[in-house]
Amino acid sequence: MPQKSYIEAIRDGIREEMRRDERVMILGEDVGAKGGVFGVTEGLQKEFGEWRVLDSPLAESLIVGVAIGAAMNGLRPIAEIQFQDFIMPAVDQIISEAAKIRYRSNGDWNVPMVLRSPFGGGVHGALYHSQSIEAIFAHIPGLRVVVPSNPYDAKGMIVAALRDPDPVLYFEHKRCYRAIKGEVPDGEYTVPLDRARVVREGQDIAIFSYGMMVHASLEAGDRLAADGFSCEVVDLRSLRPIDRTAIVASASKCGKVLIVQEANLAVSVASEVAAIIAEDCFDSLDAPVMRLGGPEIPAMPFSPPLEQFYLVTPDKVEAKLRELAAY
Amino acid sequence: MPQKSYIEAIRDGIREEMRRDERVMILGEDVGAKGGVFGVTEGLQKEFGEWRVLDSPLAESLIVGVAIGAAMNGLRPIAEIQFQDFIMPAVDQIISEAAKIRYRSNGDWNVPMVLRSPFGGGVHGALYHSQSIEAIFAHIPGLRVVVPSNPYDAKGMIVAALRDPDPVLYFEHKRCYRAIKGEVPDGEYTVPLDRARVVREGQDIAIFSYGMMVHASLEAGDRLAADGFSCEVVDLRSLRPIDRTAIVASASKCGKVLIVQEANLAVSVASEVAAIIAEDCFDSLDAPVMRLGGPEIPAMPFSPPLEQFYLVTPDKVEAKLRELAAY
Amino acid sequence: MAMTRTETKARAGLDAETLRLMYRHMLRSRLLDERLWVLNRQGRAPFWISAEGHEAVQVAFGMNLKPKYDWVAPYYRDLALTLVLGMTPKDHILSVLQRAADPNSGGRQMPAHYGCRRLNIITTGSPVGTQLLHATGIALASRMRGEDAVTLTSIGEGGTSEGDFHEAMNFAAIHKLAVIFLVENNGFAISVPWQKQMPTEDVADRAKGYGIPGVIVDGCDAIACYRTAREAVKRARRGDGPTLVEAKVLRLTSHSSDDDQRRYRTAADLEADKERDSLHRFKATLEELGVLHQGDAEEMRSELVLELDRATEEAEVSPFPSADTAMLHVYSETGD
Amino acid sequence: MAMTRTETKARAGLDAETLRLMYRHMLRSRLLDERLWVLNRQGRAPFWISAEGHEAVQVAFGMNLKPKYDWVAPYYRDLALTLVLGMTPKDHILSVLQRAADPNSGGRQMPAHYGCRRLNIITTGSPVGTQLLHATGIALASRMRGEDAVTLTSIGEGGTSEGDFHEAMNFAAIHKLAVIFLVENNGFAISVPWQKQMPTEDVADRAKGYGIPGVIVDGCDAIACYRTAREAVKRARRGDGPTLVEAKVLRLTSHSSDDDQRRYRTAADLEADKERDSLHRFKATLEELGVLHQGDAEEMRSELVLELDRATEEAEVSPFPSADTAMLHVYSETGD
Ligand SMILES: Cc1ncc(C[n+]2csc(CCOP(=O)(O)OP(=O)(O)O)c2C)c(N)n1
Ligand SMILES: Cc1ncc(C[n+]2csc(CCOP(=O)(O)OP(=O)(O)O)c2C)c(N)n1
Ligand SMILES: [Mg+2]
Ligand SMILES: [Mg+2]
Repeated sequence: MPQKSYIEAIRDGIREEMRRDERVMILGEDVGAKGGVFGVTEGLQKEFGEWRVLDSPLAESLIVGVAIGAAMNGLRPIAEIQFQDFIMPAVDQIISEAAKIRYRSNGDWNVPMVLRSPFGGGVHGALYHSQSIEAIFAHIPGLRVVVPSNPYDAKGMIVAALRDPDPVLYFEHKRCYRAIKGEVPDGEYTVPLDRARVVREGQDIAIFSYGMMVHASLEAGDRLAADGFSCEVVDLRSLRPIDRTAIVASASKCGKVLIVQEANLAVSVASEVAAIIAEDCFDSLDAPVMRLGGPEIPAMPFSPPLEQFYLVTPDKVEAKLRELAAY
Repeated sequence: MPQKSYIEAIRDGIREEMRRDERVMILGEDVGAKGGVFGVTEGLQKEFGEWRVLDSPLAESLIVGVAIGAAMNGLRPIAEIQFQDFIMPAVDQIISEAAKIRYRSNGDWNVPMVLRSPFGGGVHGALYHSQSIEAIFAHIPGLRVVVPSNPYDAKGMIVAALRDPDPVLYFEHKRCYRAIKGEVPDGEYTVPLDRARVVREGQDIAIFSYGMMVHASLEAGDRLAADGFSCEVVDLRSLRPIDRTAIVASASKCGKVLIVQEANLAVSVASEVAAIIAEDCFDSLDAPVMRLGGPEIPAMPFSPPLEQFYLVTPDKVEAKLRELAAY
Repeated sequence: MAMTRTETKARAGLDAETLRLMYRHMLRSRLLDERLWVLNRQGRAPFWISAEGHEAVQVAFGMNLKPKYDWVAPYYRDLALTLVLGMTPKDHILSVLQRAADPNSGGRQMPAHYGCRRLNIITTGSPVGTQLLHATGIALASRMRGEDAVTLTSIGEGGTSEGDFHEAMNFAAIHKLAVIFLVENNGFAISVPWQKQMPTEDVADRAKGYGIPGVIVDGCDAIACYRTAREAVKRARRGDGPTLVEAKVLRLTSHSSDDDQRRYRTAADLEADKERDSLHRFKATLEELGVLHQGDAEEMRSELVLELDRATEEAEVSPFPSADTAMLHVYSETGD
Repeated sequence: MAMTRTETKARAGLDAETLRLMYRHMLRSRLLDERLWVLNRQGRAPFWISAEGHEAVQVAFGMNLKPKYDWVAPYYRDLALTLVLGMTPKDHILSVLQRAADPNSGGRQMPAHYGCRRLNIITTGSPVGTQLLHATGIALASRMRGEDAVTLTSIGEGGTSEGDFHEAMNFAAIHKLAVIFLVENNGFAISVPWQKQMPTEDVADRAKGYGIPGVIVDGCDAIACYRTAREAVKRARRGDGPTLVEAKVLRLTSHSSDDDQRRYRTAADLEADKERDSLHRFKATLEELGVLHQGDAEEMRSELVLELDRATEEAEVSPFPSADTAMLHVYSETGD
């Protein structure tokens, strides 16, 4: 099977689906000639033309609002938000509109729209090009929120998202784009939008994470393996709906739990995972649930010492794992 | 001490602070001649004039963005958002700007702004006049998020909020406005913006809640008291920063925990409270943590059977308490 | 019978049938509206928000669209518009009575949150302004498929203060999309008068900034409304792009059943509005033109009241949604 | 020395000192800008986003404001503006080198995210457009205190597509606030040309919709910029309300150090822009007018380069922020 990078896998998925389904189109800032600021849509305007790969004005509420309308009138739009940090002006359209249209119309209307956006830090992006703001959407019924961690899932999930009849927020960790490579089948396949995946099986500690943090968790887990501790690494993949069954299964099996994310912790996805475990794994826990995430500061700073302070690294994961192992 | 309703207490706090401090002004839809759709600002325009109680155009980003600017230039604005449901167009100004201005300027600038907004359901407000959307702000470092549950706190916290040098989101449960009365001292006092309060002491089950749900919890607790179970009722009051010490103290003391809120549960304040307990109370828990909240549907429907289905009532709290008691 | 010059001018090339129908639509909406207020005052409907005073321009647009082919993204005052497009009084009575059979939302939303897929009326929520972008997206989709469908979207003048207004106008104009932005300017956003909402008297002034026509029409003049609607729809249909239409209308009632406009408007002002009511003026004009004869209007009225009585009766025995449906339609139940 | 008519016209009543200062400000910004690009290419500065081609209008406004009294809500291209107001080359070198002493943000934000409380330059983040509302709020506060301070805010033409643009213009115009909206129109939002951003060529067209003046100025004509700035500031100061000023400027560099504009612009287009560069044109004009003499410009340049060398050296030995400061300034550390 061909080796592909994460970014190529996303692009392949989009391109193939655009060839198969002419209702699929892309609307966003700089998605055309420039191919997006990261290059995800590179070459697509050339192949599909200016309408199907449409450069929008600099207006995020527009991008999402127009995509919602287009979706209600038969298209399958991809709304690209250049950075997750800039999703904020579109929050009304996402939360008040996209998430509620099926429900409020009693099933009469629906919004088959995909919103793609890169998130995460560690790229000298500073306060407004490094954020991980998925929690606020993971709270909202009516949305699907997914984060692939590897090229296989990236392609399978973008295709699944484009075929899903409801709004899907598809978040890409920007450090994965070129750093993460893996096998990606040619041609059509989908990956479910509501299921976590056990990336590595283990017995002693269950690690729950998503996006780039899956790789930090794997690396830290490897280091503990050398000392005889086996970590089960679970890639949540879907943050809404979250795969409760998978969480409970791995947590119960291991008895010790670490949840790892790059976002700050308060009222976050990690909070929800911890809460699920507190509710459902009372009898099987051998240690307190632990969470590791970004610090409670407004966003990731620019200067290297400060950025490094923020980042959740394999070292930090390892330290937490050792704390848990010793409990 | 005079008995006041929750809504009078808020108005009193604002009025007194406006008399003491001429930097305080109000900007929002219908806050002037109409006195707001619930009447919170009734009479204030008459007393303080059209500039200090300023009817804004129908534009929430404007209300908050202008308040931010005014706050940076020496005013102490209250930005009123008519319903919490309509805060969404202002989310960029709140999360990207207000929350980050002190941090991003390395302490050079700050935003002493108060954002007031009513939330919650049970008033036939349907999908867009019943929401409880506080979780998305409770996630954001740099914001303070508070919810008073009674007239005493309502007045003390609005005054404290107006004197705080950072942005405070002050959310009012609209069912409290006229239903909840209590003693309110005349004159000046403040209530801290970062401390929970034990409303009723108990031994067996700790109930954590806020806003109108404090009253549902008290009522349900009373019913259990008749059967010899004593519930400790903790009013969180501040959702960000959250009072971790108070949460751990009551949870550890009781060993059984119920968290009650009106918002849906996934990735919410209840998740965070459960996570804190899962982290810090491992050795003292006698039962799984339980959460009770709104169902995972996009918002509260209109028709009475559906609205009733959504609402978190004393009966539902009682049922959960009995489950916990029996554990 | 040969028409005089005034008659011709007043009719503006509209035949008697069209004029009569227009009046009937306006009357039907008004009577339904009044009925819904009665249900509200009787305590059977917790909420109503009225179209009284807005009917003429809504009917004008409704009559110039092709229902089911063209698209509509309305706002909560568009009762008359939805009726012209094919919704029924019963539909809306079901809605105010919060019944499961309410086609707008199955009793989930407040009344006047219109939506009907069968008629290409998209579902509307409460947040003001978002529909303008939906309409623009709908028009984009039509354009990409090469269809000549027209999309009409409406909003109050208050709603034009929202950022989405600007973003939608801008995008629709850039791509010359077949969308009509209808601003129903009644001078108030709840209690806030237009002077505190906008710096100029006319929303239509903003059209210049987008290089599109901005047309002002007297919303109390039914015939002028019809002409304006016809022209805007034609323009959109032939691919010449958007029009911003501003209709100066009256809000004859309080903002909603939760409001009391006597708190912020003078009695004289309210009285003056009643005088200008388009329904009465239009009736007078049609009688003058000989389009309505002695007794015609009264006959229409009894017929429409009958329809309303029947609709009310039927709606009242229609069941409430059952609680166990509350969890439905969060996501697709079938996967597609 | 008596001036000819052309000279008088060209100078527009500006004395030689003002003109020389204007040129010096422009040159200083340009030289700093070039230095920052060098630091970027040397790998010592991870990011730079340039003001090259935008200087004239920024300098013009900067010179017409009262620093520390008037207020400025800038955007990321406003390097020249911040220098005129009193920030220094060293301030910005500290910023691109991410040092603790960076007065904009202590190394927390990307470079070109300006802010300086001492100078009434408010802190700016990355989200495009939000600053227009902050400026409006600042002007509201000045107005409520009865001060005649002027607030200047700026944005690219791309940013005018955001809803906040409309909301700010509307509110400022309703209340005749002393705010100037400066649009630096360089024809591109990163790679998106103006034709895909707006339906008319001029952002200034939108002023009509708010009943305020919309002034277009050639951003390559320094003297015209000065005149325009002077007029807009006067108007604001005397309480006549906002002005929308659109300066047609050039983006002489790629959008930022992360971009390569050759991917979406032709070589001929880039070449033509270089020809129009205001810095060279202005120098020629001033020499023609006898304001700059043989060798003046070169002398200025060496002096400014010296300043830059010294600033760079000093900045380079300035420490990085230490990790333990990362948790500071989330909330007030002192409670007030
Ligand atoms: C985003 C948003 N903000 C506030 C409201 C509350 N609200 C409902 S209608 C209304 C006034 C609307 O006035 P206008 O647009 O002029 O329409 P009209 O009711 O006069 O027809 C307001 C403030 C809302 N529904 N949505
Ligand atoms: C809300 C938001 N969306 C997107 C971006 C990414 N972005 C930064 S600058 C820019 C283009 C701005 O173009 P323009 O306003 O014309 O200013 P110019 O850079 O040309 O001076 C974009 C899309 C952003 N910073 N903020
Ligand atoms: Mg109105
Ligand atoms: Mg530009």
